[in-house]
Amino acid sequence: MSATTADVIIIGAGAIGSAAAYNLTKKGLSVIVLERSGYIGNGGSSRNGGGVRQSGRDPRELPLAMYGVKNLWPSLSEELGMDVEYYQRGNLRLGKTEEHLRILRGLTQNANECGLDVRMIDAAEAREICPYLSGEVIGASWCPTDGHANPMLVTLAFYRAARRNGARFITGCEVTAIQKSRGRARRVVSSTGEIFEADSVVLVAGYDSNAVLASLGFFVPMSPLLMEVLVTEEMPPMFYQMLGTAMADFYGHQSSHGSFVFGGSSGYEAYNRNNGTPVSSSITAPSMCRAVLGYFPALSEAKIVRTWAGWIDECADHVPVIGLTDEVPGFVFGCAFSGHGFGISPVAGMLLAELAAGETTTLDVSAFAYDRFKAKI
Amino acid sequence: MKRYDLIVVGAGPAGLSAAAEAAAHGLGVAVFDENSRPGGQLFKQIHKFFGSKEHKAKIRGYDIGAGLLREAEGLGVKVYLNSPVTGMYLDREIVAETDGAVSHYRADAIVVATGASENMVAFDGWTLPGVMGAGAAQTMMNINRVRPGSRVLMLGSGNVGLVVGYQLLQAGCELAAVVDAAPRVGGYGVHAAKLARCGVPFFLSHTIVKAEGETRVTGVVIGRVDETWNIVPGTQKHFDADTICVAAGLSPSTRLLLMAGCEMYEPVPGGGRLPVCDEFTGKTSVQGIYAAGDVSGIEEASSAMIEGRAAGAAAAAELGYISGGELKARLDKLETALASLREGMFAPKNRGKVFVKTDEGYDISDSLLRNGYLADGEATKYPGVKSVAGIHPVIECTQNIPCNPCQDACPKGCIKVGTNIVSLPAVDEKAGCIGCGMCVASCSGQAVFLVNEDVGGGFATVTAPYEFLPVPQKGERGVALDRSGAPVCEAEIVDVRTSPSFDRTFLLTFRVPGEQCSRARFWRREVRRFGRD
Amino acid sequence: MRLTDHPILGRPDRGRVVTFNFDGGEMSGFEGEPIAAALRAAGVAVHRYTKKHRAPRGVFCAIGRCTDCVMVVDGRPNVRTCVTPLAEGMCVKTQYGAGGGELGSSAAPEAADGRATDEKV
Amino acid sequence: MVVINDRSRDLGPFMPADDDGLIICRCEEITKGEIRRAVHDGMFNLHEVRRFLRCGMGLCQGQTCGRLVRSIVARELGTPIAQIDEATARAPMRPIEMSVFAKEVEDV
Repeated sequence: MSATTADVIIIGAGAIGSAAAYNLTKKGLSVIVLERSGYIGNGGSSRNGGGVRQSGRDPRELPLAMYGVKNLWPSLSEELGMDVEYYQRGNLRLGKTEEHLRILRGLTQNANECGLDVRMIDAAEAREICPYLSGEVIGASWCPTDGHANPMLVTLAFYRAARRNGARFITGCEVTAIQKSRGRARRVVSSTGEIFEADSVVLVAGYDSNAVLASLGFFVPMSPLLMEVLVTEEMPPMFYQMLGTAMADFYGHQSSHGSFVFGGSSGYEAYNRNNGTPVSSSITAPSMCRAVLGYFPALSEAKIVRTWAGWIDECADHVPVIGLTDEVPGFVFGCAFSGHGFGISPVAGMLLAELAAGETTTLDVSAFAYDRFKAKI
Repeated sequence: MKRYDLIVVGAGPAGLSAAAEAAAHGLGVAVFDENSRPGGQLFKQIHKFFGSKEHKAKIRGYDIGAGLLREAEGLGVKVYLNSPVTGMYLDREIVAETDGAVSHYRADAIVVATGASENMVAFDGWTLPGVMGAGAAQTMMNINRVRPGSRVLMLGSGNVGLVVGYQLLQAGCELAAVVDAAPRVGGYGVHAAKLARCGVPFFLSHTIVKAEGETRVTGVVIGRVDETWNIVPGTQKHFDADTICVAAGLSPSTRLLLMAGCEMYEPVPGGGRLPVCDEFTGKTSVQGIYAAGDVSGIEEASSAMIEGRAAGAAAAAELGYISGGELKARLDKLETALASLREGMFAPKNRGKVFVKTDEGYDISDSLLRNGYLADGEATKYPGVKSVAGIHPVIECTQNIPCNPCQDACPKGCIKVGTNIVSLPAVDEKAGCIGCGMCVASCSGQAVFLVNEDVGGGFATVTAPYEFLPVPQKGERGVALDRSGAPVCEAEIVDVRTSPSFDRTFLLTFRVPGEQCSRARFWRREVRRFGRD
Repeated sequence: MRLTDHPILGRPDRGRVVTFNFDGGEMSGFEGEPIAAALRAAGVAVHRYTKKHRAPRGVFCAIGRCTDCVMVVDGRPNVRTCVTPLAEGMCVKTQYGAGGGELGSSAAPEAADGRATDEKV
Repeated sequence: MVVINDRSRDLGPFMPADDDGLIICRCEEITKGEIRRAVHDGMFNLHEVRRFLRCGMGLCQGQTCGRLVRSIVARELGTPIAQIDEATARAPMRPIEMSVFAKEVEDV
């Protein structure tokens, strides 16, 4: 591999880009990863709640999530040589009203139809699983095989392992265009005019993918949603389930370190303004605190030490775009993960690597094809 | 949402000045501070300020703070105490925590005056209880009124280290040493001299090797550093101490400015980011947001107060409360005052430069920079030190620092600084000194003495400023100490003066043998080697 | 360690004397002064022991920034004692690790199932 | 400042040093040696070192150690310190209880 040529170029060094790089290096392929920001995992990869969930997924996405939980997550720390703080302690999705339970039953039924073990439990059983629930909780859905991991460590672990295997990561390198050469996507041009060349190009750049896609004449219908996360001080070990609610007003977990990580919203995420960096809104963290304390009053004295915001690449139909296209051979889509990319990042990395390597994919990705977006009538 | 014309974050010298200035122009102003009392660092600063009259020179920090607070509150400024600002959001919105709840506020302009925080140096044992910031020690003794320890070693010879070191002595602590890895004293020589003549040793080109102790500091080992900052083998020295203070400089507390999206830059690599802003009004790259005081660059509180005024005036103009012409007139006046503080060898623009001569061409004392005191015989090189008959001031002020109260204090015109306040004071031996002592009490650096070289019987008298307890009594016998704190002779107190205009500085006059009058600069009660046989 | 007089600041103007509990023993201090000041006056230097190295820590910045002086106050861990005013009857405890407090000492099933000890790192 | 940073460039072997055991992040008890090793492991800036080791992610949020960590990272990389970005500033400026943050009141 010379300085600017490789078998595969990956644009975007988030969790999925780094996972793809790792998988490609394991296949013996040379990889260059180009990242616009100065940091590995600068986007949603280090700004999410860490859920490794199957429950609550779109049926199209569920096979990916289930494959990952069954085959990849349990051994990920060992595979990558560092602890990524994966906990398979189940997912509690909580309800306080009959209306909530109705929603939970619907989600449970969908999951069951796809073969996932999710069941409705009553308040007593929920409290047995997690004794800190408020008295207002009247029931929950329970998926025992769900869990969570530390997204920052997962991203850095894939990066570290890929780098050790020889993948060349370049940060601070903004890609402005992908160009075809001899009928394939081969050339990647940076803002400083540098040209990188490969046999395949994988684009995993979150919402910003559209700016690069334009150079190939592509557009993915997605919009940036600002989502926020808050982190508490280190708390004594309390519970390690992944948590959510029927109303999706917050989600989160307690980390290895002891801090709680909660994501959530104020309801105005689609309308937040952008001052160039994702800035947290003044009303979201208080809203999340009220939501969390409604379910976990024991956390009322937990001190928040940090909040952060990140953009979600929310797809028009809420599932990602993964795959090849006949229009431009050699080009691989990997974007619009819609805020649930982290839990499937090891799988997505595996699939993108298979696509880039010209292999048959382990799982069917046809549901995520780029050309699925059609006018409604 | 509650809305103010101007919100000021931080009730220190810059913040209160900005608030008072803006309120005087008619703005509705609120100030938020996380502390239970306003004033920022001013209430910890018990020394007299430098500068000139317009900078409130020779007034102690806490009195300046009290005055600013009265002024601001008199103008209707709302001061929110115990109210940390938790964040600054788009369009000049802040969220503040008060009484167990948060509230949202918006302002048409915001002055961020969040000050600075102490830098830390890591060394073996630096996490032990007893190692603390110099500012922490200052807070404990001057605000909480508790001694931080009994025997303290100070790391850092900048003004913070020197001033806090002196305050530790005033609080009754022992100061084991002042240690600095730099080869020269970083702060004002006059501050160093105050410590040295009390017997505090200076170890320049030294740093802490380790703090000793199991559950708290019991001792310190220091060692000399070479040019590459490594410890030279065999140079280690041990001190008994229960406290180590670290005065390693300050970093601007810029987090709110960062959160607001203000453009930043880093003038000194590794020194920390500063907001890109007008160096006078503090106007940042974000519309309506100003930075004033240390958060826009570390300077003295005197400068911070002027920057605060300028920011307050600029906000008033931005919001239409004063015209452009009025703003210009106001700023011109403030700018002149600020410019005079930003002159001299300690000016922000001269940071890191090594001066070997004063503006006037006098050599800077090497001994002062390495040991903290002028060597014997050196003082007479300077224009403030003259040998004349009768009582006269001796001004051991040998660096260009912005300060002139001595000139204003003398009713007889014996002392000339001139219009440039960083000039060295010169004594006019022809003007008739009456020995009133106003110059001695007015000198914020305690560098002025009254000397009468011949009071008869082969004796001389030296009058020195004294700010310790207990105050000696007339007739008490003790020893005179030289500039290094070494005893030079027996000395009897012949006069102790105090006056409201001296502002808690006592003037001790002690009698020494005539030949010692150029060396004796301090008095100590204990009679040791010079006890009567 | 208390300053009873000072050449510049004079005699301190203190609040009323209150009693509080420190690690099971009774102590007194002045109402409204930082908890850390009352402890310092009583000669207490160690506020907590850290989680990893069990190393002692005390007051470091004294302005609420560094969080080294945190203790368990009235059952709440991680209270910054340098900026928290002392009140009558407060219960102040040396903090060990993250403080545990009431939460950690209760028989939480997750804590009991070995989670606390199967930390990988 | 975003600079082009090739993460595969050779930093040379990790050289153990006498002061590797020195605590740098007081809150999370992270040592100088851990930080230096993290750099050799590819963590080329403050953000990644923080995420990798948790240094600067404790109760004080790196307000005490940030400057120290930055200089260690720069030295280990042999990079001018100006090229090592400081940490991002995030709310809240001081730790705040969830119950307090949850309670929004209108000041009148």
